Amino acid sequence: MATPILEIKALQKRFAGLVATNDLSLDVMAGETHAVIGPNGAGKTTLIAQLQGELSPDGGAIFFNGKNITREPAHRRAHLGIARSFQITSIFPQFTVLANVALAVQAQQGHSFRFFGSAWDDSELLGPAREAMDQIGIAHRADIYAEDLSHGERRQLELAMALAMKPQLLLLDEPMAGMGRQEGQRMTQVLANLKKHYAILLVEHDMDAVFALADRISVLVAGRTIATGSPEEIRNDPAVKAAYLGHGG
Amino acid sequence: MSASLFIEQMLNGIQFGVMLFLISAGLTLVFGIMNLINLAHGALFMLGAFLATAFIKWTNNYLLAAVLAMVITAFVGYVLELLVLRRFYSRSHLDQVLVTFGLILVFNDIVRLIWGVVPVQFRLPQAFAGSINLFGDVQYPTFRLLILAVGLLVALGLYYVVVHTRIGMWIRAGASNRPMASALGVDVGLIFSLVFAAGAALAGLAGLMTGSISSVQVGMGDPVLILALVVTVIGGIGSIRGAFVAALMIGIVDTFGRVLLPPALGSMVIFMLMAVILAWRPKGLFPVHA
Amino acid sequence: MPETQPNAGNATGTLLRGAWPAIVCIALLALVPTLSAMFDNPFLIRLFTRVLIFAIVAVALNFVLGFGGLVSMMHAGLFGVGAYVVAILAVHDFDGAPLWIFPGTSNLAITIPLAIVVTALVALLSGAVSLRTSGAYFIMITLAFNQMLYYFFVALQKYGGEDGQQILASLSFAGFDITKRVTFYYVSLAVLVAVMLLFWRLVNSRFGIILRATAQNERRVVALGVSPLRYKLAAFVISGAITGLAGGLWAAGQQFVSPADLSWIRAADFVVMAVLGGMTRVWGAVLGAVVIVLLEALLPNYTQYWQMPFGLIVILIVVYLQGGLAGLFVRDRPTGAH
Amino acid sequence: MKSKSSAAILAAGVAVFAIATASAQQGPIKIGHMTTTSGPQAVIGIDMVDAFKLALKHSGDTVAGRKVEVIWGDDQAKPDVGRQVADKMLESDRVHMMTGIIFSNVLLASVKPVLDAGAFYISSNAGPSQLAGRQCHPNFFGVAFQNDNNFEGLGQHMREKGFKKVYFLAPNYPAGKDMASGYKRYYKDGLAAEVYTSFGQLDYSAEIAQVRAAKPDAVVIFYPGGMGINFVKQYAQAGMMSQIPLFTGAGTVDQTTLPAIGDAAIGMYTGALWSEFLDNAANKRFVEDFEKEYKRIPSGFASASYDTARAILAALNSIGGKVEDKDAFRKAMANVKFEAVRGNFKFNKNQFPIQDYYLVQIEKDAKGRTVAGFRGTIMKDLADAYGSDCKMPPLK
Repeated sequence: MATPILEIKALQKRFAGLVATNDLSLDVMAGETHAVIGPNGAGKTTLIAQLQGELSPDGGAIFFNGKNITREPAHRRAHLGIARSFQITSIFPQFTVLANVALAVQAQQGHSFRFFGSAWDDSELLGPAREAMDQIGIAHRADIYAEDLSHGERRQLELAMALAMKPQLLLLDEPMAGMGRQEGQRMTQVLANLKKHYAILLVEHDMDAVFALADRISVLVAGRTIATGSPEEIRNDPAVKAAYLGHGG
Repeated sequence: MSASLFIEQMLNGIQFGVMLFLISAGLTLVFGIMNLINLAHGALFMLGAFLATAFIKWTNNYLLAAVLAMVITAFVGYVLELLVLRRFYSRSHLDQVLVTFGLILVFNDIVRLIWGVVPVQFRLPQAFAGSINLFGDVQYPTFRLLILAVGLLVALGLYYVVVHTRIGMWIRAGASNRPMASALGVDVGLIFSLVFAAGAALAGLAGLMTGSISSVQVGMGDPVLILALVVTVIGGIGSIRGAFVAALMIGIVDTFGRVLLPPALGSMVIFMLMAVILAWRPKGLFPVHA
Repeated sequence: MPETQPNAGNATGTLLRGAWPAIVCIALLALVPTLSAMFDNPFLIRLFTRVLIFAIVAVALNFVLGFGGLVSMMHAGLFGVGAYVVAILAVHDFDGAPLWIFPGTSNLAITIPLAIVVTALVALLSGAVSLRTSGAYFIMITLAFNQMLYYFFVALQKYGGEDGQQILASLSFAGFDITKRVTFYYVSLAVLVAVMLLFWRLVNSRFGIILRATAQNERRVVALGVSPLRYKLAAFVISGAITGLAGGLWAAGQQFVSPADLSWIRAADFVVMAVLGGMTRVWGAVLGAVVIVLLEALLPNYTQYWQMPFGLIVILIVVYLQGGLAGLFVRDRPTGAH
Repeated sequence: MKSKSSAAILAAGVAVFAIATASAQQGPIKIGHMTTTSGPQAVIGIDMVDAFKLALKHSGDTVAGRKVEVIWGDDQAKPDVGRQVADKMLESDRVHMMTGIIFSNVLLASVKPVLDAGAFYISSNAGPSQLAGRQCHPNFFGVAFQNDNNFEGLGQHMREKGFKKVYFLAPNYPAGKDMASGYKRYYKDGLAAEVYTSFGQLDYSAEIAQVRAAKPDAVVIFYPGGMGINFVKQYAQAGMMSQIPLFTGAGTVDQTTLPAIGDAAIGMYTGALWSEFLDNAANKRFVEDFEKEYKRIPSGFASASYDTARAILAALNSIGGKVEDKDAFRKAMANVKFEAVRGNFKFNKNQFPIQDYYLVQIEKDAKGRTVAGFRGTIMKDLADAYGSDCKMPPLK
């Protein structure tokens, strides 16, 4: 746990005068699950988007495994080992579940300029895809079209796709959003499993899940961290209580 | 090119640009607010011109005929929205293009059934039929000055309504978040119908203004449609301000392109301008944030 | 031809499963010369030759349109480029005057591949610019390129300008005369079948998967670590090259080319064919081409006002038949941007 | 069941053609009339169709006791559609001859299969120079004109009237250049300016401003259809009519466009190959009956279409309706005698007309309609300039 896999230094992002990320610094250690919490509009999704590369920051720097990736395009970061699951489910609705995951495997392998040969009976793709689906527990839905999945299953599919990319760091943007109690508990189970194998930056509103999973927690308010520490420390931090937990989060 | 000729050509370019703005205002309004590509805009343009000629013959009063033509074109647009286009707001742009392409064909044949294939005459009131002396020996057609004035008024009017009035606020609310606007008690369906009717009325107005200086015949809306699409896209889809700037730009570039360049290049210059601008700014000059 | 997806019990998509409408369609098209002889109506072959060549374009267009989500309005322009390559070289062969330093030729074995290459280059250049945009902007910028190509050929007074260019040289394919009506029909049919197979393979290849995924959710494709631009451009070039091939065939079949072949109405016709046929199947576009060409040929025989029923048919199909004509035959899922 | 419906689509197409084929034995004389009857140029095509029908009606739809059947087609002003309709008429309807095409580009695309099939093409409008010259063909007859003719008489007239500085405008397409070369051939001195604008242009204010600045003696335009309406209206609105006189050759400002231009065109001089006021019996009957039948004044396009039908009928009559004897029909056409509504008419060696050229001026008639008032004959026996390039095989 000594070396940080992800280091964020003094990150800045503005939208037309509105400060979304304000001098934000944060790190994720190898093997660590670092949760980021904060009220709506605190800039959590903006942060994830900058880490993944969809948005580019106005200032500051991002290091991944010691390498400055601040100006790397999104697809290159994915190849370095950063995988993102989206807050609003983002899948390929007209592909089956298996196809969705196989696509992620293919993207990770990087041999997509193959014009002939059916991708659908390519064991190089389907093997790892099935593995990822097993890990998340969605293998039994392999042949269902993604648009026919329930909400919870779609979130699971998202995760399976993220895993299929063989990432070193998972950026999870509210994986429990919109889930029922039972589904949420199942998802917490899945994440507890993943936690053993991956470094995770977790953005989540469900405090039970956060406190159950996180090794460390950072609290984000108005684009900056107001506190970072173990779940215990955060629970007892008066500033956090005032700014965030106090509002009944 | 002498200075007075240059000024006259500049005026021609601006006037042509304002005419293009009139033609594209309704298109970009509907496109921007309802996210609907309405190729039948050219058909409504044609309808406005034909109705105006018919009403001029009937009432012998240009202003009255123009108002009647706009009202009826608006009504046709309203019915069209209610019967067909309403269900296409949520469909892909491709479906919208196809269905409104079908509408063009239907409209062309309906107009042809009613008015025949012979181009019809557009009689201008005496006061606007001639030209006036602007400066030096430059005679400028009076009616073109009227087009200039009407175009500028429409631009200002649209700007005022959309940005500064309650209706404009509802329209913008409905466009950006339909469920939210409904929850606030805005009848979004009605607002959209009215906006579409207003777009149709603008098409009709453009048709009757253009028809007075050009030929009023079946299919007159088709070439005009391409110009309107070019203006809309260069300006940034949905941006009234963008349409205005783009229309002026195209009017001036086209006018000087025709005079200064060889003819083959002259007819390409608008499209080259568009390709260059979109390559430089893929969402047009004034992108509208969705 | 089905666009398969991995599937439990049957991971291997078989060639024939779900492809029967395509096979029936090809079989019926293969019967046309026989029917034509039976009814003593040679015009039937000509009409269906037109169907075949337009079908090739529609299938090629649908590769970027139905599977890539790119509504190109410049395929008439690309079609025309292919046609003019064959025509211009044939004219130089007939006149005996070299084109710059190259001698003209009427050998289709040379000119058709050349048509493919030149069209691919045009598609590469215009695609590289157009693909910077997306959605409605892409439709419009490709339309602009179509108009530029159109006016370019109008300006080519040397090759007839607006009047177009008659091919007076007798064309051959490496010595074989393939321009005889029935021979040419079967050649066109063979090309169509080959093109359908090509696109069916492409659509199910790794390359095709990325393309289809990009059409559904480009943002996610980027997040998966793929930069979609190169794939879209490659698809656009392949589609353009095949369209150039069809254009070359068109010139050989008609022995006449003109800027009207590049008109934007024609470009819209191609889009209509692809969409009405059903965009989610490679063979859907063939149905679209059959129906549109037949309607355009038959309706004017009944009324001067034939555009109205034609327009109404288009409207009804778009409103009620979202899977296109292919949707009549196989249960299908709608495609389109989400 | 679904394969049946796909088969049905094809079968329906097949069946329609099967029916259309019918038998082609000693039945009626079949004429394929293909012109533009949809789109913006339909106004011309419909005038031609109506005139053709009128001529047939005048002969009772029969010639020498044999029925005449016309198969009507629409080329949509597109060369490839024209080619397809021509193929259909030849191979499916088995027509003996074709006529009706307006545009040179459609004609050039469509005429090859007609001539290759051994059928005749009798042109009632388009007359491209290729077919009058090097590519002339024994089965091709141009009854209307060779394209250049439309402006040749005007060129001579304006030279005689002493116009020194002439400004010429036309759309940028081959017919536009044909008209310019026709004009220059007889005007002889060069033009002060020759401006080509894009086809189908809407706004001419820039061109009109250039004209005003150039201060020419006269302006000559060739703008057929809607372009003519646009230009003439805008020219008048700019107050130019009274400053610089506007001229045009045949086929620009006539009854297909005058109703739309209205008073703006009054006073304009126009070259013409025909006028509704030409004083001959055939013309009087044509104009009267056309107005009675269709409630409008015929155009020059209609007159040429009427003459074409009458020439065909006269030639057929002289050989007893035996259209199958191609040599006889060709000979009969080449020497055809009929009373043309345009006055003097005979075929040159290249089978294009030798005819007179007139001057007309736009004015109001007693009923308040804008018409082309007859002002006199400018040229007698005008023949085209390409005949010498034509190596026409002799008549058999």
